[in-house]
Amino acid sequence: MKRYLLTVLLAVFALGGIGTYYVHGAVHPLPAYRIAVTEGDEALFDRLVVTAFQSHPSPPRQLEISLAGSEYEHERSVFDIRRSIHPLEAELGVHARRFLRGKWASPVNFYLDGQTVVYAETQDVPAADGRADVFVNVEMMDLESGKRSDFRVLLESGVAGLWPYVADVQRIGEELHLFVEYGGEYRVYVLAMDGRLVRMVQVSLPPAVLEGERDGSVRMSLAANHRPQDPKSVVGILVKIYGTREDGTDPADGGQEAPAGGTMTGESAGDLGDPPGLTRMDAGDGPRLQRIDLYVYDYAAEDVRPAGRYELGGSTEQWYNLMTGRHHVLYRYGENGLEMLRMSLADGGVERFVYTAEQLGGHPVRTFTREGHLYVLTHAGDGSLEGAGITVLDLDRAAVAARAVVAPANRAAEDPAVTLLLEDFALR
Amino acid sequence: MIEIENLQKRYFRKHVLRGVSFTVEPGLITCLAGLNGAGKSTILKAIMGLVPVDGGSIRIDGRETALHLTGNRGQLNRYRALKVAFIPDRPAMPPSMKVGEALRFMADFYPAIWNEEKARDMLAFFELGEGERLGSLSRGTAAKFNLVLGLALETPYVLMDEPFSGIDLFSREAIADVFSTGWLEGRGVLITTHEIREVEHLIDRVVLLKDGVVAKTFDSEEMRLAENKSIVDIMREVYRP
Amino acid sequence: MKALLKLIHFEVRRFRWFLFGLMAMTALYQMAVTVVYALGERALRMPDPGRDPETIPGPMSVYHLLSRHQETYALPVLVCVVSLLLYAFLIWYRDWLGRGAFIYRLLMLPQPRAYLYLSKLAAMLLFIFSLLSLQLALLLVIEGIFSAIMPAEFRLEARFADLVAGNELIAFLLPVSPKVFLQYYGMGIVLLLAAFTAILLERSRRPAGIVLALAYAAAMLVIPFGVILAGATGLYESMGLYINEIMWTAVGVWLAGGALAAWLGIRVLNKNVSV
Amino acid sequence: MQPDEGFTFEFNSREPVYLQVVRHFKVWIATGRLKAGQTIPSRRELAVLAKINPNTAQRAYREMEEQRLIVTEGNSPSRITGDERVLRSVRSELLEEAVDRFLELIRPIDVSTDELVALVRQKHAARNGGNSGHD
Repeated sequence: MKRYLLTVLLAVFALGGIGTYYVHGAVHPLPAYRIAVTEGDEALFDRLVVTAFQSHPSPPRQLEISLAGSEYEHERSVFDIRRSIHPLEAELGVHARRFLRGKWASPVNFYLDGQTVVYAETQDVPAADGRADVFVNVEMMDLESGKRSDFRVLLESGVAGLWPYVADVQRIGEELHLFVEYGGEYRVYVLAMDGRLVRMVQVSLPPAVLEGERDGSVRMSLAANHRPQDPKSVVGILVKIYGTREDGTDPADGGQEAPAGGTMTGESAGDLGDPPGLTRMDAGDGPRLQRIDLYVYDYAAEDVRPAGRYELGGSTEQWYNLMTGRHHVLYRYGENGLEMLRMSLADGGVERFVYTAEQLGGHPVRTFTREGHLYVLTHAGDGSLEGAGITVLDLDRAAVAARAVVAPANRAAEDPAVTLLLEDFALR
Repeated sequence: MIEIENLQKRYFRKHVLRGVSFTVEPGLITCLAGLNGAGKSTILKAIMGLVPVDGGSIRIDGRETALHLTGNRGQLNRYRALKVAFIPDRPAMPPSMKVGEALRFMADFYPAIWNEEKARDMLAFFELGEGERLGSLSRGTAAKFNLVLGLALETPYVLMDEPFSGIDLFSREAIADVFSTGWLEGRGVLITTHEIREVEHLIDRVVLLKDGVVAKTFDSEEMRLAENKSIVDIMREVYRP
Repeated sequence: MKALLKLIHFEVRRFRWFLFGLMAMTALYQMAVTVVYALGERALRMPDPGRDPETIPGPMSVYHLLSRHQETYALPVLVCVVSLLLYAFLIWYRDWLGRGAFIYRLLMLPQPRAYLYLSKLAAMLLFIFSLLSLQLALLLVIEGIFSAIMPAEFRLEARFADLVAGNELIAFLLPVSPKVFLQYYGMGIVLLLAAFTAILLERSRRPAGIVLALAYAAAMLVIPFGVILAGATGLYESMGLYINEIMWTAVGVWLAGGALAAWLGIRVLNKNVSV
Repeated sequence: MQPDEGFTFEFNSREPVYLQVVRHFKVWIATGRLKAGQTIPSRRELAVLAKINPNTAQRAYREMEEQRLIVTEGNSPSRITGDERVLRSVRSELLEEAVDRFLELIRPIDVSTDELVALVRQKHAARNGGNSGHD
């Protein structure tokens, strides 16, 4: 061995140094955290991941915190490319992988009723003159047997400059109803189960709405759905009205009466003052949102009807919305808390709820909605763990469903000099 | 016995060896002669597995060693190295090494067949010092040292590639003297040279290469006895059109 | 096995002065600049009646010193990295192209030629890891120098992980997570194997071998990195692959690439390489 | 038998080297430089001395043994034979061989035996000076 002293010493030096480094690292870990559920159902946080920055006096390090604990950005595998898993994978059971392979992740293209899953996706086939034929590819599977069938139907031919896409899929009896966004308007294609196009229903909104959309004073969008793949009877259409037209007429009224019960009933869970300074964005310059009319397309009636109206009085804030089943919800949030308007789909009545930062457990930083729940990420604003957590609101009950906090998971995280800034959160 | 059979080698487009066959017998000094570029060195390198050949077979004491006919296994190299010592036309050692270091290298890597005593004898015979760097040796001295590295290995066969080329008269004489010594006795020697006169009294057999094949193989003493011709006479007959 | 150790030792000895040179250069340079910078920072904080106390900077840790002078501290590391990258090629070519034509001797040694391949690989890894180890030791030295120069009242403590994080290049070379370290250097070894194999391919078919070697090298760069990049761009999702499938594909491609490189390299060394 | 004693070998390249070695030995025997019973170098030493390959030295010794010029008993070194008849025949053989070659050379020149003998006597006397006649 003595002859190889140089090599042996070099190897000992190399491995010893690097080994000591990692052993030291294991003995003195970086601060670690976890999500601790303090109230409500832990399952609501199952796939929740909070992104945060931890810093000492020294460099900020990005990390992700979940129920299982925290993982630093720099600990992530080189091969880990972190894409979300398909939201429907769990629901489709044993045949999920085979059926989902190669399909868009968006659940709006799916219909799922416990027996069958249907997937529909438009496909443009360009023709020589720059126009395109629009087909829809439909694939179905029996959840029990895994038996699959598929067909392809020509929806429109010779279409120019449009990108029609499927926004909702329903199966009603022996018919498939495809709600398609078709260049600023909506159409429903009704297909027989054997792949025949039975009929097309034009979703007819008042002409004033369409006109307003053309001149920019009105914007249309589909209401967000908490479970787009579920069977449903209606599709919500939001008509956002910004100011009035030059001739003074209401751009979107279309001569219809305001829906019954369209007045706002205040029911504050807390008081933010009026108007509550919630908005995180700089108010002022953006277009002023006067009101939102909610229309619903009814699959059974194959017709559209107004469902209610939110009066927003020239709001410049960012509003988020969600259909929850019996309700449609509109909400915004800011440093001080969260304001929520809830419309009953039955009668169009609107209730207002306000949650202060105190009630939420901290200042809201981010929100998202999922499955009839509104998730609010809160923090203290000063990098401490005080107030850092997630509050989940049940939108139908308009009540706090669950609450979790970001808690230290090792000694290093309890060091008061360590700060943690919550950045964002999402379900994986 | 080293049996070369139907050896083929192409370099790019040039067909250098077109089916060369001959044998190297134990105890005999065989000289591989040919004009420049006839592929003499290539044959020696091929025997050592230093260049792949395109066809043919190379058997060393019965075992096939041609790279293209043998598997991807490591034992072959050892077998070959213990059977055959190759003395290339330069020492094939880093120039920064000292003579003594190079000897230690050989002793270290060939523990089974390195004859330290022989190496010392040859070093004394050639009057070489251990402290000199290989890079600073003259060509003649380097060639002598090269011989030491190869011949101190107790192998049944020795291959020498142009041991006399480009060196001074006295070094050539000293190297030629090696052929008279016991250092080569009993071993099968294959030597290439284009300075045949240097060794014509020393070699037992001659293999003449021409146009990529063996033009003539003969025993030099038999040839003198039977036809009263010198090696050079035969070479003239073969190579003069 | 003993023969392999001998060969490794031989390769280490051949490079030792250059390695010690790199080590000495890195050590002296980083220590010297630390002295200069630390003295400068101390001077800024010393009470001076002529200066407004408002302008006196607050306390600092050695992390700040390192992160403020990124390029300065990275320079010798970069020199080491580039030297070793070049030597990965030189470790073979010096034997072929050097005056001694040492490759004759190496190929003839009475051992499997695979040992040559492995010894050069092991020697390269020893050089890499000993330089990394030296850098770790130097960070401690730097901290010591800083602590010795900077009075305690101006000094903040720093965790060792932060010292490493202070310089981006050093942080990259010595990732905090051992898992990532293994992945980086695992990939590095695969690339090193690929480089070795490309060199041997070039050496086995002259003059056409260079084309073969370049084609091989290109494939070995494009395919393994392509798998990762394509994963990051979401290409696989449109192909219908799931995340863990993509991950295992990438891991598989890298492992297969490394295995193929080693197998091909040793095979070429055994059967095709030409002096 | 050492090199400084003047035992040098010179070879031409058209005759077998081993036969040339044998001839060298015969000359030294005929001229008395090698005496009956004298030990001669081993094959190895001869190879070094003559700068020939040991195989050739071996062959020369075998040839000399066959011609009974040398004898080897067991492991002891070879020596020049003590057999006077053999030694004498060496001398006459060399002479005859030389004369044969001489005659072969002059055959193209048309010369009578008497003229030849006279010329030989004259040249021989001139070379050997006053010693002629005392042998």
